[in-house]
Amino acid sequence: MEITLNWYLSLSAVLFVIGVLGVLMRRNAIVILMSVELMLNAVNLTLVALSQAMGDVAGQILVFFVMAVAAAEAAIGLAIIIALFRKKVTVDVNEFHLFKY
Amino acid sequence: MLTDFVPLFLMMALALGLALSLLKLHQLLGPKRPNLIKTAAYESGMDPIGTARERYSVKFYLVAMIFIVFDVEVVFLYPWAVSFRDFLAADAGLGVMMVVSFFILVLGIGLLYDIKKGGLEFE
Amino acid sequence: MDAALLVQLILLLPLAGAVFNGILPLFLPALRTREPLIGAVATAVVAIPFVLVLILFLGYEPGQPVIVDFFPWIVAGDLEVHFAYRIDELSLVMGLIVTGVGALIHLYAVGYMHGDSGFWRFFAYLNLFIFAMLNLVLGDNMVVLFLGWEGVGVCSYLLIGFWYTNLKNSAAANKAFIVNRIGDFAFLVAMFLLFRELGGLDFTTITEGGGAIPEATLNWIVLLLFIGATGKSAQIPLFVWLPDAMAGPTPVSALIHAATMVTSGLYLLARLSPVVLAAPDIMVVIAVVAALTAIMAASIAIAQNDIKKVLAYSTVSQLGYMFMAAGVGAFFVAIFHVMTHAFFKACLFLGSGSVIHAMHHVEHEVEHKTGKHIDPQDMRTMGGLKKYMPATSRTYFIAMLAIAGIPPLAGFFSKDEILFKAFEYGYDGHAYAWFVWIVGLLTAVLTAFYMARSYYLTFEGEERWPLADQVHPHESPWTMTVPLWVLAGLSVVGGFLGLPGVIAHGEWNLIHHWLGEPYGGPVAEPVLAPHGEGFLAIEWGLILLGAGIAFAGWLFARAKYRTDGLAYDAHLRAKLGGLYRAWEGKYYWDELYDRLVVRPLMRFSERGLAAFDRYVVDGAVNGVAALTAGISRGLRYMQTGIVQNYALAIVFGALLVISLILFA
Amino acid sequence: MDLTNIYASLPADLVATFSMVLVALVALALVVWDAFRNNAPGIPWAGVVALGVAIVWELFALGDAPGTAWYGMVRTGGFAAFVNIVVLIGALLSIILSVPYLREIRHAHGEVYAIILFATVGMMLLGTANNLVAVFVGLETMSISLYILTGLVREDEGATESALKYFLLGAFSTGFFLYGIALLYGATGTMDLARMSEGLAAGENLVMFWAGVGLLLVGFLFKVSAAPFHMWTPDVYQGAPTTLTAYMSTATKAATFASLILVLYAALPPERWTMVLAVIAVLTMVVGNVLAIAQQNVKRMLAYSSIAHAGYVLVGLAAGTPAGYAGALFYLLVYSIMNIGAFGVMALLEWDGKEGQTQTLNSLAGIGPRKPLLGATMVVFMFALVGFPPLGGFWGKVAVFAPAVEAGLTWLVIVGVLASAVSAYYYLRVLYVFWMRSPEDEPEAAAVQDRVFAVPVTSAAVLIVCVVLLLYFGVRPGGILETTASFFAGPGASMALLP
Repeated sequence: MEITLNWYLSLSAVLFVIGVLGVLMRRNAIVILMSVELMLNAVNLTLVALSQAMGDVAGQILVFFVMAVAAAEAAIGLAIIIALFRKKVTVDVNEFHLFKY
Repeated sequence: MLTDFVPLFLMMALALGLALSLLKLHQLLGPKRPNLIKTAAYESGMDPIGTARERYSVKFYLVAMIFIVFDVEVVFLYPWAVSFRDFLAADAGLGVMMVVSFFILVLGIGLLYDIKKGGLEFE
Repeated sequence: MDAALLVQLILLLPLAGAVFNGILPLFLPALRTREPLIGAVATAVVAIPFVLVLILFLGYEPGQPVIVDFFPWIVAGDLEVHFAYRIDELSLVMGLIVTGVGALIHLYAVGYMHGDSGFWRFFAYLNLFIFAMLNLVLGDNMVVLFLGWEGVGVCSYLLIGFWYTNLKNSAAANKAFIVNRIGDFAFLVAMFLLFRELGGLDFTTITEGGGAIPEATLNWIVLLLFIGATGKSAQIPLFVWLPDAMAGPTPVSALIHAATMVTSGLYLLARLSPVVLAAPDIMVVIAVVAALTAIMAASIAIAQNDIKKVLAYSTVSQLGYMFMAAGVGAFFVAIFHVMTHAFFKACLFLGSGSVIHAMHHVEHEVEHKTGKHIDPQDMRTMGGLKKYMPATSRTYFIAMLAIAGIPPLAGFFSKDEILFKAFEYGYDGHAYAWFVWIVGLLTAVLTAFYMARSYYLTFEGEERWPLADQVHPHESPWTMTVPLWVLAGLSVVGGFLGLPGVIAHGEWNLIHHWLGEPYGGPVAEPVLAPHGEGFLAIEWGLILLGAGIAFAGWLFARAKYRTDGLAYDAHLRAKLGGLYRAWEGKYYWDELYDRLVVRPLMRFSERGLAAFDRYVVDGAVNGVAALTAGISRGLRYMQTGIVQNYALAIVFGALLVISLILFA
Repeated sequence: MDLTNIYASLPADLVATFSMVLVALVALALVVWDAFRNNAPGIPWAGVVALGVAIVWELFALGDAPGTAWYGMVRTGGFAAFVNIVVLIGALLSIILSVPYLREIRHAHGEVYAIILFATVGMMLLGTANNLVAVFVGLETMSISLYILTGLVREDEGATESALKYFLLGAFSTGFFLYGIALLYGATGTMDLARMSEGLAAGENLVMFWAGVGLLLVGFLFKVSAAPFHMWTPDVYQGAPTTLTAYMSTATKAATFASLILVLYAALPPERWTMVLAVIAVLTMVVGNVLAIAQQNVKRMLAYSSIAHAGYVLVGLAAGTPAGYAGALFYLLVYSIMNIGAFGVMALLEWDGKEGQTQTLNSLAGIGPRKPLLGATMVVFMFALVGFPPLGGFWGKVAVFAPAVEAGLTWLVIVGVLASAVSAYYYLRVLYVFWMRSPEDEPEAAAVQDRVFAVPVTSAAVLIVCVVLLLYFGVRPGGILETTASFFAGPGASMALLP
C-alpha cells in the first residue's frame, strides 16, 4: 500500500490534537510544555510532508526555524518554571492563580 | 461550498476521536494489578530516601538550557554545509562564507555573554 | 476687523481664560487666593467676546452666512472636515445669548463664590464651558458641534460635582454624565449615518441634501438626533439628571442648566430644521414627548419646597415647550423661547442664588444660637424676605411674571407664539398638534401658578425661619444685584422681538424675519395652507386666552399664598391626596388613570406613587448601569486565573473562528 | 537558481531595511557592552540613540514606493516605514520611562534594554513581513523577548506567574498559528503573501485554505488580545513591570495588526473573514469594556481597556476596505501614544514595582493636586482613551467607525459607540479619584500619603511629548490619515500587490 500525503497529514493532525489535549488536561507545567512541543513537531511533520509532496523547499526552511524557536522556547519555559518552582515548590499550573477576576 | 468541507470535518472528527481514544484506551485495556513494588517511584533500582523535593543547583538547569539553545542552532549549518559546494561552483563561496561567519559571530556573542556573566562557571 | 480675526478672538479668549485660571494656579498656589484678579479675568474673557459677537451681529448682511474656515481638520479619503465656524442669523443669536448671559453670570458668580477655596477652579471650568458652548453654536459642521457638545458635557459634569466632598454631589454629577452619554451615543450614530448618506458633515451639505435621504434612513437619523437632544435638553426619558444637577453652585444652574447648555438640543434641531421637517413621523414623536415632558414637570414643580428644585422642574417644563414648538415645525419660535427663557430663567436662578446666599447667613446664625439646623434652600423656612432683599425680590417678581406669561413681558410673547403655532398646525390638518396645544395651555396655567407660589412663599407672608425676630438676612452685594437687574430688564423687553402676527400682519416679528427661511434665514418652516378670513379673530382670541390663563394662574396663587402659603399647601395635599403626593414624589401620574398599577406599587413603597419614578423612570437609567455592572461582575469570574481554562477558551475561540469562516 | 549574483542585491537590501539592521546590530553591541561593563548606565541611552536614528530614517522613507527586500521576505516603502515608526516610537518612549522605573525597582539590568531592542526587531520584521516564514520568525522573536521581559522581576511570585501564563498560552497559540501557516502553504504552494491568491486559484484546495486562514487568525487574534483569546492579557499586564507593560500593550499590537492587515489585504480573497472579524470585534469590545468597569487595580483596568481598543481596531479591519485599514493604522499610532502615557503615569506612581500588582485606584485618591503634572497629563490620556474631541482618540474612533458604516456594518458601529460610551465610566472614574476625592476620605490612601514621588525630567518629558502628540493628532489628523490612506490607493501605493 502506498503511503500518500493524506496519511502524513492525518498523522500530524492526530499528533497535534494529542498535543492540544495534553495542554488542556495535564497539570504539570513541564508536561504542558512538552505537549506544546508535540504540537510544534506535529506541524513540522505537516510542513515536511507538504514540502516533499510539492517539491518546494520553503516548507522545510520553516521547519528549521520552528526547531530553533522551539529550542529557545523550551529554554525560556524551563527558566520560568524553575523560577516559579523556587517560590512555590510546585509545578502544578492549577496552583498559580495569584491574578484573577 | 459547504460540502467541500466535509473531508475537513471528517478529518477533525477523526483526529479528535483518535487522540481521545488513545488517551483513554491504555487505561481501559491495560491490566491493573498494582502491588507495593509496582507503585514504588522506581520499580527497580534504589529506594527513594529523603524528600523528592531536593534542590539541585540552578547551574544544573542553566547549563542544560544553554546546551539546548546552542545545540539546536547547529541545524542552520546543515543546509549551508550541504549546499556549500554549489555556491563554490557558482563562485559565490566567499559571500556565503561571510554570511555564515556572521551567524557564528552572533552565536559567539551569546557565548561570550554567557562566559562573562558566569553562566558556565560550575562551582 | 475681518470676521476670521473676530471669531478667533471670540473662541480663544474664553479658552485663554480657562488656562489662566485653571493651569497657572495649579503650579502657582499664591495665585489661587487672588480673587479679584481671577474674577476680573474670567468675566472679561466672556464680556469681550460678547462685544465682538455684537460687532459681528451689527455688521452682518442678512442671508449671507460667513463661513470662517481656519484649516482642514481632517482630509482623508472622502472624509473631509474643516475646523470651520459659521456666522449666520442663528449662530449669532445663540452666540449673543451665550456670551451675554454668560458674562452677567460670571459677574454674579464673583460675588457668589467669594471665599470658596475652589474659586479659581470654578472660573476655569466656567470659562472652559463658555469656550465649549461657543464651539457648539458657532461650528459649521457636525464634528465641531460635537466637540462643543462633549465639551459642555464635561464642564457640566465638573461643575455639578464642584463641591465634590459631598458624595451626593458626585453622584449627581455622575448621573448627569452617564445619562448624557446615552444621548451622545445616539448623536454619534446619527452623525455616521449622515456621513454615509451625504458624504459630508458641514451644515450646508446636510441642510441641502438632507431631504433627499431615503425616508427610512432619514427617520432613523432624526430620531437618533432627537434622542441625543433629549439627553442634553432633559426630555422624557432622559430628563432625570437635570433636577439632581442642582447640586452644583447656583450660577452654574443658571448658566448651564437653564440658559445655555440645556438648550443645545433645540439649537441642534433648529440648525438641522430642513432635515427634521423631512421626517414628519418623527416630528409627531418629538411633539408628543415634549408635551408630556412639559406637563409632567410642571405638575411636579407645584409640590416642590426646595426653591431650586422648583426652578429645575420649571426648566424641564419650559424645555418641553421649546420642543413642542420644534415638533410642530416652528423652529424659530423655539429659538425665540430659548432666548426669552434664558433671560427670565437666568434671572430667577440668580435670584434664588441670592436668596440662598442670604439664608446661608441665617442658617449659620440659627445654628450658632440654637443648634437647630435649617435648609437654606427650603421655601418653608423662608417668607417675608421682600423686606430685607428689595432688589432680589423685585427682579424675581418681574422674572416670575415673565415666565408666567403676563403681557407684555417676554414670556408672554414667546409662549403665546408656541401655542399659536401649535394651534395653527393643528388647524392645518395635523391632528397631533391639537393635543400639543391643549397640553400647552394646561401647562401654562400650572406654570403661572407654581412660579407665583414660589415667589410668594419666598418673599411675602410671615418670616418662618427660627428666631425670625433676632436673625435677619441681608441683600447681596452689587456684583450680584446688577446682573439681576439687567436680566430683569431683558425679561421685560425681550418679548418685543417677536410680536405676534396680529400686529402689522407679522411684519414686526423681528425674530421671524431674522431667522426664518422665507426671509433668507437658516431656520426652515413648514408650508401651511393660507388661512381663511376669520382667522384674525381666532388669533386675537388665542392671545386673550393665553393672557387670561396666565393672569388666572398668577392671581389664584397670589390669593392663596400671599399671606399664609403653607396652609394652602396643606389644603392641596389634603384635597388632592395621592395626586399631590405624586407631584411631591416628582412623578407625573394620574391616579384615576390606572389604579391597578398604583395599588401594588403602594405596597412596596411608603412614598407610594414616588416609587414609580424611582423604580421605573430612574430605574431605567440606574438599571442599565446596574445591569452593566452586574454582567461585569459575572463575567469576571470566567477569568479564573487558571491557565488551562484560558487555554480552553483559546480552543473554543479557534473553533468559533473556524466555524464562522466555513459557514460564512 | 543562479547563485552567481546572489549577493548583488545585498547593499540595496541593507539600505532598504537599514533601521531594522541598525537596531539589531545595536542590540548585539549592547549585549557585548553589558558583558564587559555590567549594567553600564550608558546602555539604555545607546539604545535610545539607535531608535531615534531609526525613526528619523523611517520618516524619510514614508513616501517611498513599494518594494521588497531580502528576496521578497520583507516589504519596504511607506507602509513598512509607518509601521516601523509606530513600533520604534513605542520602544523609544518605553525605554526612556523604564530607566528610572527599573532603577527604582532595583532591576536596571543592561540586558533588559538589549531584549527590548530584540523584541523591537522582531516587531519590525513581523509588521513588514511579506512571507509567512518571516511572519513566523518575527512573531517568535518578539514573543520570546516579551516572555523574558514579563518575568523580569524573578524574585516576585506574581511576575513569574504572569510570565508562565504568557509563555504557556503564547506557545500554545503559536502552535495554532503555525498549523495555519502549514495549511495555507499546502493549499497554495507558497509562503509568499502576494502569491497566495494565484496559488489558491491554481490549487483549488479551498477547504485547507480556509481552515488555515482560521488557524492563522487565531494566532494573530491571540497576540492582539481579542476576545475570547484575551484572557492572558489582564493577568500578564498586571504582573509585568509597568513600563514594560506599556511597551507590550502598544508596540506588540501595532506590529501584529500591521501584519494582519498585510495578510488580509495582500493574501486573502475579500470574503468569508469579514463576519469573523465583526463577531470577534463585538466580543472584544463588550468583554473589554464591561470587565474594565469592575476592576479596582488600575493596571488591570488598563489591560481590559487595551482589549477594548483592540476591538475598535478590529472594527476598522472588519470593514475590509482600504479606508478601514488606513483608519486602523492611524488608530494604532494614536492608541500607542495614549496608552504609553497612561501606563507611564501609573509607573511614576509606584515606588518599588510590586504595588502595580495590588495598588487600587482608591488608594490614589487626591493624587492630582499633589502631583499636578501626573494628574494633568492623566486627564489628557483618559479623555483621549474615551475618544473625546479634539484629542487624537476621537479621530482614531472616527477613522475606524466611519469606514465600517460605509461598508454596511452599521450594527457593528452601534455596538462600538455604545461600548465606548460605557468606557467613559471607568476612564473618568480614574480622573474623579485622582482629582476629586480627598485622601482623608479613603482609608486605602493612607499608605500612599507619606510617599514622595519623584518625577524625573526624562519621564516628565515623555508624558508631555505624549500630550502634545495627542493634541496634534486631534487638531491636525488630516496629514497622517492621508498618509495612511495613500498606502492603499493608486498604482504607486505602497500596499500595491507585488509579484
